[in-house]
Amino acid sequence: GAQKEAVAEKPLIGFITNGPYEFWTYSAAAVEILKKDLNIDVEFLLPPNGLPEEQKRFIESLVTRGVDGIGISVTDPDNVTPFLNEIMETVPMVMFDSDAPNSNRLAYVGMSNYAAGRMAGQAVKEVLPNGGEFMIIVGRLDAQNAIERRQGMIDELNGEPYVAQYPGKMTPNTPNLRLGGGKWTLLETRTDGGDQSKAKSNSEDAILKFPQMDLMVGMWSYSSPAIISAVADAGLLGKMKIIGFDMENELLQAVKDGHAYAALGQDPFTYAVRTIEILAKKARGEAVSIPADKLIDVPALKITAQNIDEVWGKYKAQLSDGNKYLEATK
Amino acid sequence: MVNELPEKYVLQVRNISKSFPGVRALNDVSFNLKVGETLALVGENGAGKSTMMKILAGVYVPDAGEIIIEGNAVSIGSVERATQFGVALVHQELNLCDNLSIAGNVFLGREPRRPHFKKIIDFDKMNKDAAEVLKKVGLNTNPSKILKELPISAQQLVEISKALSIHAKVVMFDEPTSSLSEHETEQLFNVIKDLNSHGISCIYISHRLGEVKDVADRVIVLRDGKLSGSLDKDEINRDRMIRLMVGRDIEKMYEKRHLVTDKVRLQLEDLIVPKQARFPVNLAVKGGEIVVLSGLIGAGRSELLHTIFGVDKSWGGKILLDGKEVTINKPIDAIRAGMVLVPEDRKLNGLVVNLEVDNNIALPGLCDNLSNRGFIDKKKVIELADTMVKKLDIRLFKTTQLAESLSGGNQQKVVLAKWLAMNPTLLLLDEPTRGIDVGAKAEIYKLLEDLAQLGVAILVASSELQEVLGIADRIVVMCEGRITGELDPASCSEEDIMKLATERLK
Amino acid sequence: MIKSNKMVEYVRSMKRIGGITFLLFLIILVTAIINPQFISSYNIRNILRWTGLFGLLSLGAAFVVITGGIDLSIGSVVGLIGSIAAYLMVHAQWPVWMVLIFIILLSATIGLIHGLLITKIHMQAFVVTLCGLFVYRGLARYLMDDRTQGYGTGFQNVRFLAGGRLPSAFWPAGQAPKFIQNWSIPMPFLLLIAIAVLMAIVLNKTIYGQHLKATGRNECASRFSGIHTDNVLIIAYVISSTLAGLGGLLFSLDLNTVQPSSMGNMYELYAIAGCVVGGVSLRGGDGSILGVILGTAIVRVLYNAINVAGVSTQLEQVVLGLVILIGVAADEVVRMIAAQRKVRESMILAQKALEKSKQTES
Amino acid sequence: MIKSNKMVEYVRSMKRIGGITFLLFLIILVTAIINPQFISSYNIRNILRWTGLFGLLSLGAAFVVITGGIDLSIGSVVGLIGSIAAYLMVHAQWPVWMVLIFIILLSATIGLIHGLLITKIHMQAFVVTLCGLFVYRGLARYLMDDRTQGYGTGFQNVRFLAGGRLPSAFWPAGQAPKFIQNWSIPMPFLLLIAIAVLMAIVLNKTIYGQHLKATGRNECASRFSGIHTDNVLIIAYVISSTLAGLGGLLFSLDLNTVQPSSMGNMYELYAIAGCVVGGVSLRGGDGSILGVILGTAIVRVLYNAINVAGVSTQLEQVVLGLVILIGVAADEVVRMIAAQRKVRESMILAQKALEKSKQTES
Ligand SMILES: Nc1ncnc2c1ncn2[C@@H]1O[C@H](COP(=O)(O)OP(=O)(O)OP(=O)(O)O)[C@@H](O)[C@H]1O
Ligand SMILES: Nc1ncnc2c1ncn2[C@@H]1O[C@H](COP(=O)(O)OP(=O)(O)OP(=O)(O)O)[C@@H](O)[C@H]1O
Ligand SMILES: [Mg+2]
Ligand SMILES: [Mg+2]
Repeated sequence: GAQKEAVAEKPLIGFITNGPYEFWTYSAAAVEILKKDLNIDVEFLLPPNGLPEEQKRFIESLVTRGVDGIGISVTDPDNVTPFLNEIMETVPMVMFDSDAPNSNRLAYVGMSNYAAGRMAGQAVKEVLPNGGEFMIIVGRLDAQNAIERRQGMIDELNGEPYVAQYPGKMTPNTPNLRLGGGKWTLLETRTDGGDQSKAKSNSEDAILKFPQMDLMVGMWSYSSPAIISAVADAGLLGKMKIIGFDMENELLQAVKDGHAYAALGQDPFTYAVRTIEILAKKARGEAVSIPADKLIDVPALKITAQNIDEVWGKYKAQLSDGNKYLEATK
Repeated sequence: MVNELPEKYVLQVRNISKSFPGVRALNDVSFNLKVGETLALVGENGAGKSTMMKILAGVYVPDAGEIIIEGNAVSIGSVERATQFGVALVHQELNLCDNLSIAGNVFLGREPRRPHFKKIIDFDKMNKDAAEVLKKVGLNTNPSKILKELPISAQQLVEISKALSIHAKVVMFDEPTSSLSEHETEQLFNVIKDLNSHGISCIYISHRLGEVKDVADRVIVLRDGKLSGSLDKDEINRDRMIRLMVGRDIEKMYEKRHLVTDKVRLQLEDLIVPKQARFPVNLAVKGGEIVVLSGLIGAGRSELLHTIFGVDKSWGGKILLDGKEVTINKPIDAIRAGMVLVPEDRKLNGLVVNLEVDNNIALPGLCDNLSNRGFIDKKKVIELADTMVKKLDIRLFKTTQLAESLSGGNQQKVVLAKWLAMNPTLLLLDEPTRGIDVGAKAEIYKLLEDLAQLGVAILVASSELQEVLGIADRIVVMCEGRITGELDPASCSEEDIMKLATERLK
Repeated sequence: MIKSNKMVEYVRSMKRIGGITFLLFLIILVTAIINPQFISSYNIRNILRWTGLFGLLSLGAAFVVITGGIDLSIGSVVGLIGSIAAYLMVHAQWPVWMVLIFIILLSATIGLIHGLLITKIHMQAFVVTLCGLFVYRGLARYLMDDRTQGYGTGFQNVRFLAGGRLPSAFWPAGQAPKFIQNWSIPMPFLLLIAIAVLMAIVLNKTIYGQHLKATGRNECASRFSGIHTDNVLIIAYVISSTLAGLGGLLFSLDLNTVQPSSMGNMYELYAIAGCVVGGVSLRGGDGSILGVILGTAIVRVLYNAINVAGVSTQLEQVVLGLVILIGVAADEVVRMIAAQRKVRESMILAQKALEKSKQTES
Repeated sequence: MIKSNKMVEYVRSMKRIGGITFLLFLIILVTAIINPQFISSYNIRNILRWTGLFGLLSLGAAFVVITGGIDLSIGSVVGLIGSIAAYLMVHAQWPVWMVLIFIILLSATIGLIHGLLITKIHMQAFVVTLCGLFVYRGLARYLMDDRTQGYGTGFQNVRFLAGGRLPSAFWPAGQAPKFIQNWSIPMPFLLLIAIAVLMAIVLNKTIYGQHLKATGRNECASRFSGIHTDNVLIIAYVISSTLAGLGGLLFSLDLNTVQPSSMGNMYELYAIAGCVVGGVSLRGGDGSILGVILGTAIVRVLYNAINVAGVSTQLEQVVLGLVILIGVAADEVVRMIAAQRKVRESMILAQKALEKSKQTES
């Protein structure tokens, strides 16, 4: 009884993220614009604890409501695929941010976290051209985006040939991983379970334990602000190199001030625009143009001191004045 | 009544009624209390005595009626206001905080304050004042000692000190002596007389009718929530009180019919009681014999019984039943061996107060004859409960009532019922008539008689000397965890018992 | 007399359950009006499945709560056992029956350890199971090396336990009549019902159940009554952990993905919330199995209703918290009012009796 | 006489604290041997700061635990107040003092609501604060629209509360003598000490403290003694929530960024763990402020030690759980053994006395 018979006047699209992170406020901004522009309803769902269980619950209630299409950032593609395929028998889906490549999805929008990780790896090469020691601070290591980002960095530093998609392996979290033939050392990957203050104390302890360390990498959005805070307390701002993921204000400010080397920014605003456009057209039975490989690339950005002003301005515009921004990019 | 001036009354109670869900606890009760007198309040279990006291102390609000203190109609309503009006109550059940010091308990809610910082407690003054009150009731311990370390009887003295320290105009005692022995009781009577001589009035509730005559100037009797009579000093006598309480005479409290067999049922050989009892105990109880353990507060009787019953594991020595050694690690072992214990503290150990009466009675026997392959036989449980309720004349509304809604004495009967239902061959009782009215007492003594006649061995710890002398075949006196002597009730006096009970080691 | 009494008691306990049932139907009604799809077979199926999964945890928690204790380790046990089960089947390739036996034994052992620490070393349940919460979570992460576990597309047989439905499963795939296909009951709910019936019998009809309730109300008196209170408590903790372990298995089979570091996080709170809403008193001694299931159902229905009614996910927790609060508070208030009314009635009776006796006197 | 007894009591309470202090120094010693950097001024500073921040939460929790209650909402209050504080200062641009007053009032109101529900509607603390845990978290997310809040580079004055140190702050930046710069004490720890002293006085010297302990142990007896137990309980919950709110402010100032959805998650468990390790009994009525601070310090030092000693990040929680467990269990076991030894000694003494008296008799 969950199927919709006729094409709806005002289609309902579900947009499910991988957690309640600020990152997704850019998508939320896009969603607000698209609702008006495309005359659709969008249910914007943020799993409170970022758990697969919550995503499953959301999908089920969307299906109950007769949803016309779902966009989702998949938390564990390998194992969730069968369930998603089942849903896709009646409801079309587009993956964004995190893909489920073996599912029957319409398309994948975004740049994989793996690719972003490879970009971060490049940044490490740039900031430590003669090699050095670094460590990673992250919330949970069994979260898909953490796995992919970390693996991307490792593979890049090891000089593996480039692939855009996560190849599905994971280097175990052992201390003192020698990368690039021993040029770089990943001292440790330390987790905090999503607790910001734990992230900060982990950073402090790392600074204490590894006085020779050159670089710290923050892998979740709150990780880099925690690192910056710890580095500032230790009086090492500008000395300790920092690379972070996502576009937290603290991190962007640090890049601007020269305290952090780079931020890897994805483009959640565009993720939402592309994902919802496809789903809305599909729901209205209109033609959609999707590349043969079903991959729609939305590149990530390496934000450094060179481009920070321009990029930050863009981000601010997305949030505050998204409409204009959208028109400008069209 | 008419020609007495109202000013002579410190307290007048007019037409008080009070109901609880399903019960009419008090029904139109009126009485007066003169300045400087001690009024005894007696009545059967559940007659409404405690309820009356709690109303005067501001714990309950009456449904109807009037309370007049020193000529002014007042509405009490809260404990604080009762204290302001000069009314203090020694509760029937202990109401103390065992994590505070003795002094802290005595002055709880009325702590002396520092002269300049009104929120700060003046501990020195509190300890000093407490020490004074404690001396009055004969508790010579350091008032800064934590209450937890005192035995229940000493805690009762603290509860009394608490009421005395209020410097009230009316001090009410709700069965203050139920866990006290003769020595402390006498001390308490001196305190009461001292209060009276200072113009302070007392209300005194007790089921030990013998005491009432010693302490009271006047007696009023409650029956089923109504006033059934009042006796002046010269009219006070046991039989009259009993008649007003129960509406009939009780012929004989004690009647020895049983014969002591020569089969030794329980034998303790060098039993070492853990915790404070410090000496190996040797004791034998024969079938059909009633042995009474006597002694002062904290003599270690309760602990001895607990050790025999396996509540505390003994640290050495042997327990022999019918000549065979038994190992008792847990109460269940004792129960299996045919032994039961009626504990002293019924609220804590005797009853699951918020469980129904029938389930309480059935609790120890569930594993044996009230179940079938692990499943409870509800019919048998109900039958058993009905039988026992009838047998012990437990006054209740229905057997599926929660035990806590019974009056103290009836709760005690439920404890007895639960254990007698086990048909024990050895019965251990710790203050079995604590808080029980005369009628019930007589019934319980009769029950013990019947059991003894059947050859059951009975070991009782009791602090009421009359009871000790009345029911015992043999009296064993303890002091500081040590048996100091044995006496024959036929040929000994109360003084003999007291002498052995105070034979302290230097 | 006995019969009528039984009736009265029955009605009284029903009244208590009645409140929750009313709340449940109120939520269902309101949501169904907002969105009729809420009572579609598809959605009801989902609700039943979730109720089944979380209900198992609540049932276990209920036994512990009835003893007056608490089990904060449930969520971590779910995570630990869930990941171990997947690991053993998929990576270690143990036969399914061996895995089942192993995880049951393992989770029972966890409960046994809790019970022993609580009874023999006299530690508080809160402390012991709080430590368990940390330890098992860490252990799950360590043993799995922080890797997500799952069954992929295999293990359809055992996954039937979580994803299957009856009676539609008796037909070859997809060939059951439409009606039966729509209204077949999910396995987790059937399992819940089976276990609940078993536990209701244990709680209400057996010696163990009576001992459990007595111990929960007054441990000391129970010990004096010859009850092995230690054993009673230990068994309760074993039951709780075992059901949590079973729940962990079912969750992992259902979700098909287990993140050792987060799966089951906070589930102990949901389990306890289910008990509390269902009328199990945290003071110990009181509780009914039916109540626990209804309580769990309320929490699950509420989650579903919030989503289906289109409330923002951010407000989800606010609504959940408020409904639990109001539900429990209403129960309390109703009971207070009822007690007051009863007192008033007996007061009136007493006054009447008084007047009567006065009349006869005069 | 009275004096010597005071001594005895003092020594006894010291013995209890002694156990934790010993545990604390053991952890410090072992870790310092593994990595001498552990006792560097930098690390000790960090430990003190964290102890200060978490200690505030534990102190508040302790008051509630002493009443025999529990406050599960602490973490959510930290998240709510932390994000509101940042939002008001940065986005709404309220003056700092107004924000301070507002958040203190807001968090006190939260505690007041808890207290009223618990005392007037007779709800259980566990239920009320569990609902609070859900509601405030959801509210924080809703009000902030899931956006991270932070102070950027501004607000150095108020951020001094969390990040400043004394006495080095009396010198112009960086000009304090090296020694003073190294060993200055972080503000959160100083705040903790100040509040702890205040609370120790309240608990041990004032009427309120006495009534708190009495109510925690035996509420009924306290009410019979004329104590307004309701007020006592309400104040305890107000204190707990207010300190949680203050903690939320300091955490947000220290981290400089607040994720409404996650900040403070599980902090209630850390707060209660700190109490429990510090010897506050969950049964109510017992507890010392010094113990709570030591207990919190143990948890923080342990976390730090695990990192510094190079234990794998996955085993962190295992170690934490086991140390808390062993710490509390050891305390229990030591007390059991001590009690037995004391009795044995008195047994021997008494037997000697008996023999003596027998000799004198004969
Ligand atoms: N809180 C209560 N709730 C319900 N019923 C009560 C309550 N307190 C007392 N009762 C009932 O009121 C009646 C009077 O009880 P009360 O305790 O005053 O008797 P009592 O005279 O003190 O008896 P005892 O000598 O056994 O202590 C009893 O029937 C008792 O069951
Ligand atoms: N005067 C006293 N003040 C405080 N404690 C005492 C006193 N005398 C003895 N004790 C303690 O009392 C304990 C024995 O209590 P127990 O309950 O076994 O005695 P009892 O003979 O049953 O007395 P009762 O039951 O009347 O209190 C011992 O621990 C002993 O140290
Ligand atoms: Mg009474
Ligand atoms: Mg005794």
